[in-house]
Amino acid sequence: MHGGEGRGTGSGGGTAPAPTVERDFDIGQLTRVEGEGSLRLRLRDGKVVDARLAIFEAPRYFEQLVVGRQPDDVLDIVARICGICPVAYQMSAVHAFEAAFGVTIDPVVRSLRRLLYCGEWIESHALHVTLLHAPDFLGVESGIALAAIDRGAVERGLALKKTGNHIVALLGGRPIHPVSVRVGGFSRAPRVSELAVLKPALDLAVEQSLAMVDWVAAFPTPAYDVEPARLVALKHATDYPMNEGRIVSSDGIDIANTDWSTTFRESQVEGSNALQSHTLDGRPYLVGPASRITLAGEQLHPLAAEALQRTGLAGEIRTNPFRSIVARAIELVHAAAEARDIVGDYRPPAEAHVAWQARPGTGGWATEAPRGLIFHEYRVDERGRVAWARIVPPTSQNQAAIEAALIGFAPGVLELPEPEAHVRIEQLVRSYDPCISCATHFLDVTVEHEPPGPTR
Amino acid sequence: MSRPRLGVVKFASCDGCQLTLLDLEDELLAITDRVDVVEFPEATSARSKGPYDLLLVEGSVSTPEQAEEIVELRRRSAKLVTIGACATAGGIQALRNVAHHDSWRAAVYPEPAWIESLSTATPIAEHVTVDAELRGCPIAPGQLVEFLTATLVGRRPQLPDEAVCLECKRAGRVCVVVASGEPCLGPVTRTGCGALCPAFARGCYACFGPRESANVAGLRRGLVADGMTAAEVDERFAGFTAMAPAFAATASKAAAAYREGTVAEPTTDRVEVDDARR
Amino acid sequence: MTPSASMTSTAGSAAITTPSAAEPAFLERHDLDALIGALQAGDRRVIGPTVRDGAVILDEITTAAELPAGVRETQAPGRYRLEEGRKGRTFDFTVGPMSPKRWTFPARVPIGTARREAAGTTFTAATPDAPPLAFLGVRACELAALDVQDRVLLRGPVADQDYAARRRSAIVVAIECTTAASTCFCASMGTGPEVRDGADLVLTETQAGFVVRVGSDRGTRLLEGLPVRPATEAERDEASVGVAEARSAVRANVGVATTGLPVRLEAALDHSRWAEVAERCLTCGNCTLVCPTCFCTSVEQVSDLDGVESTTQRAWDSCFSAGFAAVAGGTFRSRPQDRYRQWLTHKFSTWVEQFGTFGCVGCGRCVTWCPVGIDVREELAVIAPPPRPSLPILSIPAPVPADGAWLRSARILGSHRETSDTVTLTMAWIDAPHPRPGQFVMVGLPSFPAAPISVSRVHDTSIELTIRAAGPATAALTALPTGSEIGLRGPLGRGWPVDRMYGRDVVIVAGGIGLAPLRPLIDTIVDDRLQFGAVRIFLGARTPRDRLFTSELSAWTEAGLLVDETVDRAGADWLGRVGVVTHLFDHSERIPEGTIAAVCGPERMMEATADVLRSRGLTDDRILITLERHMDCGVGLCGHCQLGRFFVCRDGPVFSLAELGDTFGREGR
Amino acid sequence: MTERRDLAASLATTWFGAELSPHARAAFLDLARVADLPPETEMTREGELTTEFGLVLSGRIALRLVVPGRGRTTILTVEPGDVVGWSAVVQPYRATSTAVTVGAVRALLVEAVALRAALRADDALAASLYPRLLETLARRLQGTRLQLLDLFSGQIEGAW
Repeated sequence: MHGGEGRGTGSGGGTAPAPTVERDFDIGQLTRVEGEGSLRLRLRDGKVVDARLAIFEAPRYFEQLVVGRQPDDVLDIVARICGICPVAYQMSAVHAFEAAFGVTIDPVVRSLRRLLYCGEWIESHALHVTLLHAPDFLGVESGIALAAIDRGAVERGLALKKTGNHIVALLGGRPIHPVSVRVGGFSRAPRVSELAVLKPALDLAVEQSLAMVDWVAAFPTPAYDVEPARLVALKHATDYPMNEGRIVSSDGIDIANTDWSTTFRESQVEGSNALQSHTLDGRPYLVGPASRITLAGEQLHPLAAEALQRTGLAGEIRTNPFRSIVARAIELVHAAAEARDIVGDYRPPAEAHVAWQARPGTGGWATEAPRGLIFHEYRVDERGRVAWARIVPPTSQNQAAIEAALIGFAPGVLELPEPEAHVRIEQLVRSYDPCISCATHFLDVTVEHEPPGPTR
Repeated sequence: MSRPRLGVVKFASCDGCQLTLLDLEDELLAITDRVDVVEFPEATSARSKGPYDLLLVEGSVSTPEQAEEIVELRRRSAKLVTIGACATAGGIQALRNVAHHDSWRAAVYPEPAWIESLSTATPIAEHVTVDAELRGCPIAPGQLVEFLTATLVGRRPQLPDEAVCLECKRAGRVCVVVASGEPCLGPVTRTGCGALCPAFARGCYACFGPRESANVAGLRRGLVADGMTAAEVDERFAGFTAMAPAFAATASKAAAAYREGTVAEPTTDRVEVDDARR
Repeated sequence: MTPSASMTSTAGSAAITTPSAAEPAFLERHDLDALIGALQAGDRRVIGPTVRDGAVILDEITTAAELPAGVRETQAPGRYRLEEGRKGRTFDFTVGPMSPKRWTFPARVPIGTARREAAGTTFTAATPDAPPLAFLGVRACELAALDVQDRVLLRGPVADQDYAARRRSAIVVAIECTTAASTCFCASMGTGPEVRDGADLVLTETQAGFVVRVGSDRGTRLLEGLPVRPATEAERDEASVGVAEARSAVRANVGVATTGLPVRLEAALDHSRWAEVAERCLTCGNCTLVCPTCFCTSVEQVSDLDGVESTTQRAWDSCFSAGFAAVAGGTFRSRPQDRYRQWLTHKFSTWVEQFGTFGCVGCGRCVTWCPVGIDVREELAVIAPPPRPSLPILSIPAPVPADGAWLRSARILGSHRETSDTVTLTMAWIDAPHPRPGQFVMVGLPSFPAAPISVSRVHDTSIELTIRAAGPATAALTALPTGSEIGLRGPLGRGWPVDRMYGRDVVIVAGGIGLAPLRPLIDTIVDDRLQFGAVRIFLGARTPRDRLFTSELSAWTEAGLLVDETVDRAGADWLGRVGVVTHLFDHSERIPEGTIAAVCGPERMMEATADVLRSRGLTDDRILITLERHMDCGVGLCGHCQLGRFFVCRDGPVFSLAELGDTFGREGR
Repeated sequence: MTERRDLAASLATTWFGAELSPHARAAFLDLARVADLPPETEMTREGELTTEFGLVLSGRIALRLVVPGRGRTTILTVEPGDVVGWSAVVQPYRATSTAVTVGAVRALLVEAVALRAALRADDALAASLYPRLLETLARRLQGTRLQLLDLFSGQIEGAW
């Protein structure tokens, strides 16, 4: 799938729309998304009748790879599902096991895990805002090209990203696939002096993320008059959702974050081989920054809340996906500010990790990845080893909602010259920050082999 | 001299190794000043079919079309360099090579027939000639910079194949095997990560794969002498470079054990096929 | 003043008065902070023992509270565990994984930087950054180790500037052991547990505090500032009893029979045990890096993206890695058993011949910190059983001292292409000694590792270097235009012993690029023809196109030298000889008694030639070869090029086969 | 007669001839003829029957192989004292290379069939000549092995 012609266009493609003509509008390979996916819109008489976010990542069978392993090994393995958000996988998994075994962790470990998550949010959001999404708003093809016209903005984004990576590396050894998360806590807790070195960087990061909010809030933003998606996120009494909270939705769902399976389900769809998530009634929903800010906004760090206030875009973040870039910038402020608070108050825990005993049973747990809610569920056998696993990443939960949004949004832009239509549609897809590597641990490329034209 | 044309592509992988390039926050812009990034779907919408002066390849080959595509990419690349454990050793997914692939596929998919994937996930070098390898899960930023620097300067990159232990001792770490009885694969694992696991009070789990003359049998005997069971030791090898030749035999023993211990219940037992969309 | 001179005036043994001369004092335990405070005077950092990650390590300490009070350890092959020690004791442990080497000979230090600009290329040697240090709690074996490293790094023909600076500034406060681990064997190496000399102050712990002896003038001055009183008879007795207990504990341990050990090991090079150890040995190198005397290093290049500025740094390396034995001629210790043999024979045999002392002080670190618990004492007992008289230490003619350890910039005056892959560079050569035939220089480019290159001709103000593009660095060198600047260091090494050839017949055998280091010898013979007897030159090349210096052959013939050449293969147009260089002997009349042979080429070619020469009656002391391909950094200290008792770059590259003995052509040496 | 004495003398000067027993030297000379060969004389041709066994007295002979694409490659030159055409006495008596004189060559030549008959009939001759022959082949084998190593080749793994 590498090296398409010019911009990312594939087969089919749009000539002027003729009446009663059925055609496909393909974006061969989506770029500036993590992993490899493509998009096909099926049009009949200029109307979008179907949208397929297809994914041609090769299957990697993670649910099977963890079977038979001991919990701590699983933490190392599931991190490899995604190099951009390994912490999210480790966090959902470690809490799922601790739930299954009834492990209570040290409050300091709890805040260190939030700090770790802050690091990943900063790294992931800074990457997406600066290098992946901003180019769409400013009409360039990449962050590299963006540096040519606004080097300062790119350097600011990279500096933020570096701080996020630095946090993860400090707690876990390296920014990608950190090594210290263990059931019961961490393999080793940092010394006060080790964390203290973060303070200046975090002071700067708060300033930089605030500046970034102003930057992205001013971006020219496409109108979006499609019915807003149903939002789902974690909500916690006191903290902005990361590792804890209940699963709530914009239409009244309110369940424990261990109970995802009671209300949501995954299903496989031919053609677009994505496993998609719906509520049991089959309706799509959306997770991610927009959902978190909308549903748990009151737990935002004061600095972030104030920044959100200043933009006056809280409402648009809920209704216009293109504003998700603002939502990410707001969460950057939150993560930087909270990280600074945690580092400031840090006192090492008595023990880096508490002793625990594996016991047979099932444990599920949802946390908030940068891209949204991520749910893990493990059944552990009497040997203390994984017998069965379910891993539900944000992107597969969002896929149905993304496709619905495309069906609603595409007609408005398909009359534009094709290259521009491409940009707009890709821009919309990117605004959900799809992480196809994540979604893909059980997806395949068969869509690529389908003959063009009607399939049924 | 004209700017080299750089391509970055991926196969079955987590994106972490190509992300490492974007994680070079301090060097990224300096690098892009010196090379033309002509193909890097994760980072740019500009695309090129090549030719590439340097192509960085992430991921392992695990579908039929990937097997064809890598040959084509090799044809278009002056220098093809594999990055990361997936590309150089098959990655964690290569454990399927010793599992019953069909049963796995059946376990994961309600409609296995829709799925096309090879029964093995194999390193790039098993398909085409590779000019250099950057090891690691993920690769080390320092080694990536060193490789790019050496390539731009024209000297031989310094990518040592010695044991993790040397860097561990240079860094003044206390050996976790000797002082805490932690199983550590450092003595048989190639350096590059900066010996970070011992720094976090745990044993090395071989992200960088085997070092030169890795004495796996010797380490195995040693760890068993320290009180681990042979099965526990083998399991240490069933990780991200499990199918690297020096580790494969040992790792396969563990993989086999997992198979036998597996509770026969497919992941998709609660995944219905959605007829609504058919 | 020279570093070694300054050494002897401080930490070196010479200036240190024997403790018994001074009146022992007593320091109360609660006054340890006063001692630490006194050591800290003048922003001096105090390095002492402290507990971290389950072991007693060394690190900077600022108060006595950081010392590992009430802690002791159990040590066994491959095992180290902390446990509770005697109540109230501060130093109730022995040695941990670290030694002062970490500070006197750090794991990584910069050697120099190189910068390429339009104006020219500049090479700047790094100036040692040696913060003043004080070592608190140094054990007898560690003092011995410091002395061993002094011999290697300061008192040898080559002095290490960085080490000199660090050592010079360090205060050493020793503590005598009153306990011993099962892995200790200082007694059998004659290094402890008593502290004899090498320290500024010597403490011996008692229940109440410390008996303090003075070991140097600096120690006396230190003591003046401390709240001490004369030690009582009882306190002195308690102290000596404690040390005596440690001694009997060490004596009870397995030891090493050192008498005649170097010879016994040298005689055991083919012992079957080497292969057997290699089954267990992981070649992880831990033993070498925890060893307080191991000094082997490698150089690393850190260059910017444009290769404009580059820093060269020196890093600890280990003879247990294959890469360590990789020299220009290839890796010569590919088998793990070769690496273990190299390490053990160096420590207990060749080290003695090189530096007049064992490379082992009996601290037992290599035993404890071996992840699979290989015990040198055990291996030595099997490999080198009972004593025989000691081998005389070979006296090596002092090499020309290196002009510092870093490169000087030199301009390329001319570049002449010899063959498709070989170029002769004429380098400006001013204010430096004229290289003798067979000597070499280190040649460096920014961001490339420096390469040893033999001098192929010497002029008054210039030298010629004939370089073959065999790798990236040499390829870059051969591509340089006239006028560019490169880094040179030298002349280095021991050249051809021309004086031994006066009045004798000489046979010169060269293979391929091997003619380059022989040409200065040929030049000397031609210039001074009457001083030599019959001179035959046998030249071998790969193909006719690969022959070197073809334009000069006639001149050599005219000077009365008999020149025969042959190539390995040729097209039909070549009317000369085809066949390997040794065939040339088949057709030459017998080589006269007393002839001296000078040979240079690939190792196997030199071996084949040596065999023919021996068959023609030449004795090994008359067969001279140069191992110029068997070198790395050219500093004489990195250890990469070690062959038995020799560092090739320092003691060679020219050797007689008699000197090399069976290290020449032996696999894995 | 004088010529024969000269021949005996020159034969004795070669390492090959010097080592032969007086009887063998005489027997060999009985069979041999002196040949003065002009440049570019083809003495044997690779793969064809070797008709004569020769001992070089002066000059040089190139042993060549034809390598498709590389043309004729000289792999060895035979010098005074060396044997050419040893395949005359080793089955299947076919030349292993093409021997061509480089410049003028003087050689002692013995007709192959006659030599083989003599070696069968005269044990003393055989006992003295075969060891020389073996030594010749051993030297060539040794040389060939070294050539095989291609010791002077350019690129060395890990070279500077």
